[in-house]
Amino acid sequence: MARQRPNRRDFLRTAAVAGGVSVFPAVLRHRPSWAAANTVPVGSLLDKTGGINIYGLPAIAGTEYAVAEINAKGGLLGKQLELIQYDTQSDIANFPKFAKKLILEDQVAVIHGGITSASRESFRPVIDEYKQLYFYNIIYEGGVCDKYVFVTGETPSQQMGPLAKYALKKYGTKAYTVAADYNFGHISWKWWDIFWRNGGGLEPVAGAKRGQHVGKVEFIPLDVTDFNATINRIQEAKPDVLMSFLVGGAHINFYRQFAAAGLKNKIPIISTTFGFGNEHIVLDAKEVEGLVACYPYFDELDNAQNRALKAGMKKKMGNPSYYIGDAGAESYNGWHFWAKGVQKAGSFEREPVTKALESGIEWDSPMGRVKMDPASHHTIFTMHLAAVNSKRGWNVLESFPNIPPTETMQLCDLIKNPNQHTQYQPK
Amino acid sequence: MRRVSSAELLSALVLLLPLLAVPWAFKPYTANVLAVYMIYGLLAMSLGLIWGGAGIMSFGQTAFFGIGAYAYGAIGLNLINRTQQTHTALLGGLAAAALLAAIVGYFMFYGRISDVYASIITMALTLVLFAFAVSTGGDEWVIGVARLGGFNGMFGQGESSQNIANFQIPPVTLWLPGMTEPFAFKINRESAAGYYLVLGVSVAVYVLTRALVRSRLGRVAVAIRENEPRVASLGYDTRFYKFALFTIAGAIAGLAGMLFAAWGRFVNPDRFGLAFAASTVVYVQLGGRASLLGGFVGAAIIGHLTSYLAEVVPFATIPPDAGPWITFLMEAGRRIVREAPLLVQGAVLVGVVLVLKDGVTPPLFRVLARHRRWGWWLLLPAVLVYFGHRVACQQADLCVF
Amino acid sequence: MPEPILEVSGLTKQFGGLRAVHLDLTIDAGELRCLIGPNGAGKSTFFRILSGGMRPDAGTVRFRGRDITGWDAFRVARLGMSIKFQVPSVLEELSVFENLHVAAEFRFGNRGGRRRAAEMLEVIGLTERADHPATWLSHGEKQWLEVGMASVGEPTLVLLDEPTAGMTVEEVKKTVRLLRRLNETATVIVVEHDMNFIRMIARRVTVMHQGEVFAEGSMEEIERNEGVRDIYLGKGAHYAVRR
Amino acid sequence: MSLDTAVIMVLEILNSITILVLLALGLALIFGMMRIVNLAQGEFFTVGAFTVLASTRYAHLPLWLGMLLAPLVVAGLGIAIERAIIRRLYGRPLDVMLATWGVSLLLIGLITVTFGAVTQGIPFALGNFSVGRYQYPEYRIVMTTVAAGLMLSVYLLFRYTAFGRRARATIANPDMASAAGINTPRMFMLTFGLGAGLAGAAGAIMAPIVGVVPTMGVLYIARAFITVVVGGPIVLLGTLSSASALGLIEALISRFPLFTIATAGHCTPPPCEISIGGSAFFGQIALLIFAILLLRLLPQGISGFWRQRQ
Repeated sequence: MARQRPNRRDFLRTAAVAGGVSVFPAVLRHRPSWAAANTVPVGSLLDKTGGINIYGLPAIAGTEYAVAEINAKGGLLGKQLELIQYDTQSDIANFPKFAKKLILEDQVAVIHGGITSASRESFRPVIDEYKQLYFYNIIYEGGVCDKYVFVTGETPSQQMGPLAKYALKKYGTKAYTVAADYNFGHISWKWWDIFWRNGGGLEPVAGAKRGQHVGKVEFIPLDVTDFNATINRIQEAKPDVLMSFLVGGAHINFYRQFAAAGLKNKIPIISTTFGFGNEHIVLDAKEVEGLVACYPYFDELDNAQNRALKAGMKKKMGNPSYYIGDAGAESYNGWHFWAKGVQKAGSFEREPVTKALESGIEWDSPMGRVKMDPASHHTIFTMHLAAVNSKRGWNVLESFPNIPPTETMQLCDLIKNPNQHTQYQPK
Repeated sequence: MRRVSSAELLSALVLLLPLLAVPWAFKPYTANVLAVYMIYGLLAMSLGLIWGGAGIMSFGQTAFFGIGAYAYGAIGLNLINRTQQTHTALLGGLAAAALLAAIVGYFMFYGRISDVYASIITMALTLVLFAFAVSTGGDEWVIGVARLGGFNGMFGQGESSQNIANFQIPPVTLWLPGMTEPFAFKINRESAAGYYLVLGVSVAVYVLTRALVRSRLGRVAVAIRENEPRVASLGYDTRFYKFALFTIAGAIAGLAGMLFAAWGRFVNPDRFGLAFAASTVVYVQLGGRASLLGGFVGAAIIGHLTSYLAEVVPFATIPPDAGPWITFLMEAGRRIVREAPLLVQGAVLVGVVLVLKDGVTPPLFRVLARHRRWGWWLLLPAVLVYFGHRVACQQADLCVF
Repeated sequence: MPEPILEVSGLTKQFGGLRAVHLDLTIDAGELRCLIGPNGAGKSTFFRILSGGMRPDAGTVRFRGRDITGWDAFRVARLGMSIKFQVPSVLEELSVFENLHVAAEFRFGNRGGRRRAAEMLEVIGLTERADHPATWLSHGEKQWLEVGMASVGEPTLVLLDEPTAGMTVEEVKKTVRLLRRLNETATVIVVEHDMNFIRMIARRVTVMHQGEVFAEGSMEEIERNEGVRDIYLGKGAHYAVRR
Repeated sequence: MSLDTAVIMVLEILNSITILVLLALGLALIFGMMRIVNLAQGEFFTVGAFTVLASTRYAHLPLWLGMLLAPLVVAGLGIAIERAIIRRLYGRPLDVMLATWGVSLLLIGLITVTFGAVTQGIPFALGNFSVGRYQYPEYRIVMTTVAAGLMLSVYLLFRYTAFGRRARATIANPDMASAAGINTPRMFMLTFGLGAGLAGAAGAIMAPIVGVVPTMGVLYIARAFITVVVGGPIVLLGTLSSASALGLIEALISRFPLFTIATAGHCTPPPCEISIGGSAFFGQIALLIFAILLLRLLPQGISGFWRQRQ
């Protein structure tokens, strides 16, 4: 900011004290390079390498497929998309760095990406500082309420409502919870506490049984691999059902060790995270068969859009048994949501696109009908409850159309109060 | 007192002039990245100081870096809204890092733990801190309004604001008497103040450390590296010298950590992790531990290389009609490039130990010193012309090429 | 009547079942004492205990009237005792001048240390090699540098472990001159095998055998002593002959 | 505490000790005999696990055969690395440390290139048994047995074979040993191979209960080192005693909360307090802190302390 300098002496003192030049002329031009060109740069930040790439690789596949599909159909507003991807290498420090690069150097029209909540929160300030349109396309703990951010992943209430109702009906009222020890696990636990004790809703559900907790919730660091003591504590507590918010490669061992202790048929498991990192493919069917999860997308879903997506992805990956997964499908959906916003707005600029998306865009995706909620910038899904089958896949048990991200919607209204850049947590 | 030689003046000019011009010559991203390289360079220099200086190989220099960053963050978050400055946080971060280094140093050197044992203890230290920091995700881990935040890193809690920026670690904010507005750490389109702060601190710390190495403390430290019993028999309490140098190095690492926290406005447990510890050692090893500049050179080379690899990772897909051998080779090549940062670091560690014991900086400097006439007449003008043109092109659209 | 500067009583060090050192010894201020004895007699172990590099199992060492048993090396050095190790242990990567500077700086500070170091360079005759790394020096030159380092801090007692090992006759003569000069200001204890050298410098000789004081006296007395000849000179005669 | 809880407690402690012994044995051998710190040991462990994975999943060999194969493969790898790199660096302990660290990073990278970064599993068949209210997997008992068996074999190898005698002579005094006609470089090479093989065996045995992933060695390497350093110079005795002490501390602190500290956060459900002890995290922290304190008191490690006392 080239402010008026009070006087020369003052300036010199400031400069001397600050150890350098503290004011810098705003000579650098800021002009989107896509104003005139035939292509539009768009950015994606996903972990192609490192520990998080079990989620990153499917998301990258979904991203590349969606952008190629849009370009094949003639691009957007007559321009081809130029996809710029940086590998964030599962290192959180890379997110703000590459976000700045995408914004300042590449001047992209939109950024998609971020996987862990930690990575998202690390560069959301950059997004806000530069008022950059950003899509977060993955399951998370809910509550992000930010004018510049759109979320196409599911949130706790979308998963936990159906799961809680199912578990209360089928298994019983006593639950034990294990969760990954970072903000996803902690915030998920807070929502789960509310949903479980209310019988499957944010407010007490009329006529439903009320859940209760046995034992103390256990937060497990992401690098723990030996769950012996945890499994013994679960046995001590004797729950009717076990809720798992475990995340990542190391935590996969939990399910195996749980089965090895002979508990698989004694204590059923429900989870909002299982399967998301392809756990059901890594593990043996007999170790986790019957585990119940709830997602908006399973490869097993049968509809025209999904059949087309599956065929196309298998061809692209050169693997006839390629598994798209929730992460892949949500990235795919995220790009299409953005494309629909751009088409409706007739512009790549942030404000018109935001307005268009806030008009309530709705379409038939491979997941089924999805709709962008204008006030919260979150997605309303058809949710599917499914159990792991004996062939390393899922059997869809039940579908629930039009499930809103209630916990975020009740707190966040970006139409009424647009100057919000925060993340709400349960009280 | 030694006079500054012509070769030293030349290298200072060749290094400093471009660095000073960077915010004017490139888009702000370049200044952002260079600032991180300099911050990592400071950290690496602190390792070089005790490793090259006194022969103490500290795997856990990152512990002091992280502690500095966390302490700065915790104090800054608590005080910024009350006092509008971060002076206390800066002092607190420096004190925390120095104190931790002093405790560990006292424990090791007065306990006569040295050589590989010292390396393993410092490694254990940084891993303890990593395990600790990762496990503080719960709501109960809070210092005033600063949540430690576990795996996510530190953030503030409070009801007062709707803006995430107010929950973040504050940038370095200095408000000294006589200033009409505070100095704020920023590197963006409007201001490069943060960049110049990092550059200024790096140069200042480098100069001070260089003086330190040439002082009695530095001379005795080198003597200890060569032959500790001999130095003790000359009447020096070698434990104290190692302790003092270790503490100073810890404080420098803490300073780098604070700058890092202010740069990214966040700090997370990865700063204590083994991978970061490894890269710090790689920086020093590659740059050369005999030279204080080595850490900076190593950090810049590796930083640029990994960044480059992350950017050029071939995201291209293999054509479905390619033959099996082509597919195999392409897939193999793609996977190797994908893992390249790790492979490069590993190769540097093995290669430098086996082949290039002094790292790259001393040979580079020797070449420059030997051919300093060419340097004065060719290198310096070339640098001036290139950066002059960049500045003219960026600032006034006077691009010739 | 000269004061005793070093009093050693009942000093014992065991390695496993082997008793390496077990002795009583008194050195007067201003002496130049030679310590001889066959290999394994415990001379080097004795030096290491004196200079604080090793803790004795029993017994006391009094130096300048203070009990220094079990002190750390640097404290012993500060009280005025310095040592030249058996294996040359100069600071290899440092220059010759820096070696002396580090040794002198402790007593005389930076400036004073520089002056003393320069003077010492003259004394040991290495002025022309001042800027060379110590590792470039010849074996004899390293020995002189070490003697220089041991004496530049103006100690009251200097321990020299085999200062002439590996030297030519000319070099030995120069070393003798060095020692004489050193002895003008400090008490000196020398461990040596070279009998010619000892004859040149010694006034009083102590013979050690199996960790104990076997005999003590002037060089003539020692050479006349039958027992000494049996344990040492007989066996060690080849040293004298070889040189 | 009821009887079944007490039995489970003992089994948990035994399990902690077993894992530490498995991790540390090979490392202790290399450190104890060659005085070098091998930072690639964690990746030897990883390669062992991947050998089992590759042989069962891709070559369709039975699990036990894969587990027998793993130590051999890793021993071969160890010998190759010793010949190519470490041999040139004897007498430079810090450089060995750095070079093996580089080898470690290279191995992680190469394994990832070959197998991908995805966690993979090796299913196994053994069942479990009941202890009162609890069920406990049999495989963990098998692991303890194998760990004991490995220690016993190493003991017998060093006590009663010609190789063992030469190896002990080489540890005691390498110069003397080579003067007596022992080929010391060859002894070092074989020792390194043996230490690597033991790590491979550990990786193979632990593969079924942990996820097999290229970075798995990193999770264990620090604990292995702490165990070795605390154990001190006598390989078997030191490893066993330090694994026992550290495993006991880790298992106990993991299980029992010690005390709580109240803080000012917003917790669900309240009150907001930090519970010290009673989780895996505090178990690991306690292990590390205990190890550091012990090293301050006994710089030579536990077995070094015993040796001095004698």
